[in-house]
Amino acid sequence: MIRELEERLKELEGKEKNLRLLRIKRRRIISKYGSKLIPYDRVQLARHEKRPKAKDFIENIIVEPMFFHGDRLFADDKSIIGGIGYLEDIPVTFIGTNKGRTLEENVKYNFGMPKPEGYRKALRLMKQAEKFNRPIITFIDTPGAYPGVDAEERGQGEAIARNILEMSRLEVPIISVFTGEGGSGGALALSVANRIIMMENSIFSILSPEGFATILWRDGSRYREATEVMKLTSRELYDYNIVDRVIEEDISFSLKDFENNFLRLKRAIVEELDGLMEKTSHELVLERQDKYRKIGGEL
Amino acid sequence: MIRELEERLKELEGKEKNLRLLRIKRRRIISKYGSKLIPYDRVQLARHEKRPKAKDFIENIIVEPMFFHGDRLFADDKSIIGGIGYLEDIPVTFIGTNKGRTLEENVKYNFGMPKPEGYRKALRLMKQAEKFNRPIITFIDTPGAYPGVDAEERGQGEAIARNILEMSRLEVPIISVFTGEGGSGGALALSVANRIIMMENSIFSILSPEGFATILWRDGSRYREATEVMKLTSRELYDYNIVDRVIEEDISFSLKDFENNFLRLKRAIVEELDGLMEKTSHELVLERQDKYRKIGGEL
Amino acid sequence: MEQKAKKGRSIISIIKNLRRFRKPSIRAVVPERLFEKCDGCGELVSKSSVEKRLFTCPECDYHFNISAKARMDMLLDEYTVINRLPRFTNPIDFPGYKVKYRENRKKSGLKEGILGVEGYIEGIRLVAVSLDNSFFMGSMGSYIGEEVARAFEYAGKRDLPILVFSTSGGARMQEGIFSLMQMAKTSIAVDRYGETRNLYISCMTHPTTGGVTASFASLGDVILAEPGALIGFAGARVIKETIKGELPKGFQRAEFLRDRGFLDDIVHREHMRDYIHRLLKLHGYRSCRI
Amino acid sequence: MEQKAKKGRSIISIIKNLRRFRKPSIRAVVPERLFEKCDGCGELVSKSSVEKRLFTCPECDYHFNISAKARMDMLLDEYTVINRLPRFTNPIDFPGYKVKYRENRKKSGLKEGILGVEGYIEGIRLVAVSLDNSFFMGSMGSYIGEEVARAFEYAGKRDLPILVFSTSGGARMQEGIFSLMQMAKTSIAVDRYGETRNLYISCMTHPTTGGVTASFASLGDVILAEPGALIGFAGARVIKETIKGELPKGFQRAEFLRDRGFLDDIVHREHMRDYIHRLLKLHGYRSCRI
Ligand SMILES: [Zn+2]
Ligand SMILES: [Zn+2]
Repeated sequence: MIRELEERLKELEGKEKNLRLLRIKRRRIISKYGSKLIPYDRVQLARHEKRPKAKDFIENIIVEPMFFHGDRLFADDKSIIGGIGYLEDIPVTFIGTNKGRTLEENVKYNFGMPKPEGYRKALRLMKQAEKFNRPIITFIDTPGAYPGVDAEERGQGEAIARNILEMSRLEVPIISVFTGEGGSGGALALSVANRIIMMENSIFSILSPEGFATILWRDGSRYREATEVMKLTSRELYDYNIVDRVIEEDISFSLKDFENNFLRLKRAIVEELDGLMEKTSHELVLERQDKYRKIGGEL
Repeated sequence: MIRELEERLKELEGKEKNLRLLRIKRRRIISKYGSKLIPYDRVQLARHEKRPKAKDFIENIIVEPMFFHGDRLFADDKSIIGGIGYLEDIPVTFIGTNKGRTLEENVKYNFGMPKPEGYRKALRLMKQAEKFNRPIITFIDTPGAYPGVDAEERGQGEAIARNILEMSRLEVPIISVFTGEGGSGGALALSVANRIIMMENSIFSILSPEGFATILWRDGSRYREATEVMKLTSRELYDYNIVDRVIEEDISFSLKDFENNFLRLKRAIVEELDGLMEKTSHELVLERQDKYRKIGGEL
Repeated sequence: MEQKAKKGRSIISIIKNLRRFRKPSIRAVVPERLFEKCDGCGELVSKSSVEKRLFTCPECDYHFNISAKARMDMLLDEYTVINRLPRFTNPIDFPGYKVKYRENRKKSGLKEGILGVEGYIEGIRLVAVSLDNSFFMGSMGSYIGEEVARAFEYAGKRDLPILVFSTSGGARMQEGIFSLMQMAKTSIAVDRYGETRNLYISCMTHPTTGGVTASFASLGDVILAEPGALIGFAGARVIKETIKGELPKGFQRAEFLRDRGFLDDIVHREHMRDYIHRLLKLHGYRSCRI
Repeated sequence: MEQKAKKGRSIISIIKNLRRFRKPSIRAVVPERLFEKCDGCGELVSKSSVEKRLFTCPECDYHFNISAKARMDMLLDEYTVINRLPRFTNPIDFPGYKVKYRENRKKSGLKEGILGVEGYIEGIRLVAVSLDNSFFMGSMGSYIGEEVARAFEYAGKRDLPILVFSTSGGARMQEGIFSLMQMAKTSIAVDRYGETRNLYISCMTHPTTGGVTASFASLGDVILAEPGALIGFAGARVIKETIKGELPKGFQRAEFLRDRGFLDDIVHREHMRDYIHRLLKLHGYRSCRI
């Protein structure tokens, strides 16, 4: 349906030259489609090549970002970007998974799939945030951790586990934003947070729908079916109390049209951060750990 | 002179079949040579292939050693061995640089030259010692850190610097024993300790005499001359207050003949440790850091 | 099934007489035959010799798959189950989960894929946990995550060391995001336990993959593995697809991981008890018996 | 020479008029000629254009070697020297050290290979230190180690950020073990400074090697480098001997180190002041001027 929507919008743009009318008609079409989106459509939106990537989110929300490199151990994993900048006037550490828009970019950024050095780079930046008492904002858009020989060799499992543990005990506020795809332990390793915010059309799941279908039904092509049962949309996860906040989205296929979405997200982050910054470091750790401690504990 | 001494001892062993007499004659020869040793001889003794290696020291001083592997990041560097065991009845963490006796062993252990993963392995074990409040004993016998492409790629400088800093702040007693060669930053990265003990015929220097001669005089063959001016023997370093204790050695060319040396060393470690274990963790860190803070500070 | 002896959900049943258990401890070795083909070397080996060597092959040291209960039986002097009874829950209302769950119970004779106990090794009191891959491949659903976390809390509260044997196919897909979150829950339990400065020994057994590798199993103070165990995060099939090529020899095996720095040691099953015992003593734990 | 203005060893001389200094700031660019051959690209470039670009090549961005004083002059609004006057010591009585030391003083016009100052960047107060490789190749003897440590203590005591530019051939051989121990001394100073939670920015410039790389220079909260700077622990010659082969392209260059995870960023000299300024602000340091 997403492709259909895109085509209808493109068609409209070709026909309607009156800008005001165009805007109105666009909105009408989008709202018609928007009310009918099924999880499969959301997955397509979350992964859409024209959807802003984590770097776009960072540049639209963080003022004067300075990007830092390296894990100080092995490499600078280009699938993880991070550094420091201002959220309004508060210095924060930001971390994002880096997806490209073109194939070339994606090869460079490894399709947003971090290797152990990526998680260790993120952890290094987070530890530094803690030293300087800076809140941490993570922007997540990743199919998951890279499933490759070298990643296994350098301890993908250890790196993810270490990040989860260390993130859980950081004495600064952590807010995680799911901007697109949030897949598997690779997403979790960057999102053990005090607040989890999902963009309406982002997803968060135990595995990619393709992987899920392959494992459960030994048939990756049934991934569309998987999206229906996985409960991977923001609304579903909000209802499960996994996610604290969902940011309503204007459906858009360009950075420009995403402006209102950025604005809403920024407002939400600031609001959440204001609340978190009133807490002591002890409270921040305790609440964060307790939250995860309780998930799925009812018997 | 060391080769001459060795030959005379071998000759004696061939001739003298009376064991008691042999022992007496041996001692006489050794003491004759021992009183005339120049630094160059000590370097030869420190590096002698028949001299017990760090592993021998560990196995003769630590009871029931359990050896652990890996830095949990990249590799298990075989030039570093470490684990836990008892010093008398005190559980301790031990760490040693691993030199081989044969060429084959030396290739396997990289001639006792650690790569970054070796220093990180040592640091991991030391951090764990701190968690469980175990004293740390390091046994050093290394030409230095490995000067290779891969070691540089993985941050030899960072790894050494990190170890120095982290060792300086560990809240448990640290005793370092120089058993053979102690070369350069590679030795320092394992010896930021509360007490430094040197075996009489071990050395500790800014660089190997060969490297020293090459850098200063652009002529590595002048290394014998270098040993005269470098002040690398245990006695000289003791006089400079760099080293806290020198363990008198019976000159020996076999593990068996080293027994008394091990015994003296063990007694010294136990004695030093007894004193250190009465200190608070704060005192341990403060004294350790202060000691290094003061070296070469007089103007 | 271990919970059969229990009177109620929160009552701990002290089991001193191990003969009470009726289920067979070992599944890999079919009990009817005298000889068994070894999966490691392909040789026919006598069942009794395998059993005597704690279910390892006398020819090639292959470590046969064993149940959580067999693990405890061979390792501990005596023990008490501390798990709560599992109750089926379907957190994301996954179609067919209940049926599958029932099938797994029937097939394995287990109520869930984990056994947590309090017990003794040479008189030293400890908490021991083992996953059991005959139930749902040892996949970590909410129950397993919860029981792992509770075991760490149980041990921490009592200042006991904890020993965890993992074997897992990863996350339990049918529990979706709730399964994923068990990685965080269990890792946090490890962190909090760590604050008590007690010893956590993790032992990875064949196979340990996915979310279990990427959480508590990789966070031990000491990390051990059984020889030849497959240990990794991503599955071999996925990796092959990604790199479009063959995997290196020995890839993701215990020996491979040790050389790459992720295991403290590889311990043969026959030496495990002694090894653990030495570790416990070195960490200051003493026998309660006089 | 910076210390000329001082009245006594422990008196800090406030230098507001930079013209007071008579020594030339830049050595790489011979002042007599109008054009200079660039070591980077080999082109003849005009001295004035190089100077305008803070001694970087307009053709290839090669960063010319500059003195510690030139570094401070281009970076800081104004500054005060905080070093003590060096006095020659020969801790291991090394033959010929005094003569060599005198030669180095004469050749470089410097008293030692380090300049430590307190100053301002856009009104933000900070401590800045730079090694100077025209004196004994910037090798770290006891004096340099001591002054580095004191600079960290000075900054820590006053809650000031610290910025250290390193360039060094490594240890000062003539001071033997005492030189080696400066690695520990300076690293410990970084650790103690870190306890005050102030910001340490390390910037590695061409070349930074040996004991300086393996101590304070690698321990910055933020680690920067100038483009093309050679940074490493072991010397290229030693490595070539060890591996008995050629070194990979770009080996031990700043860009190489960044890709391997050891640098936060590579910053062009022309952007350095702005970059540092932004870093300082982001770490909560404010201008003292209103
Ligand atoms: Zn077999
Ligand atoms: Zn040029």
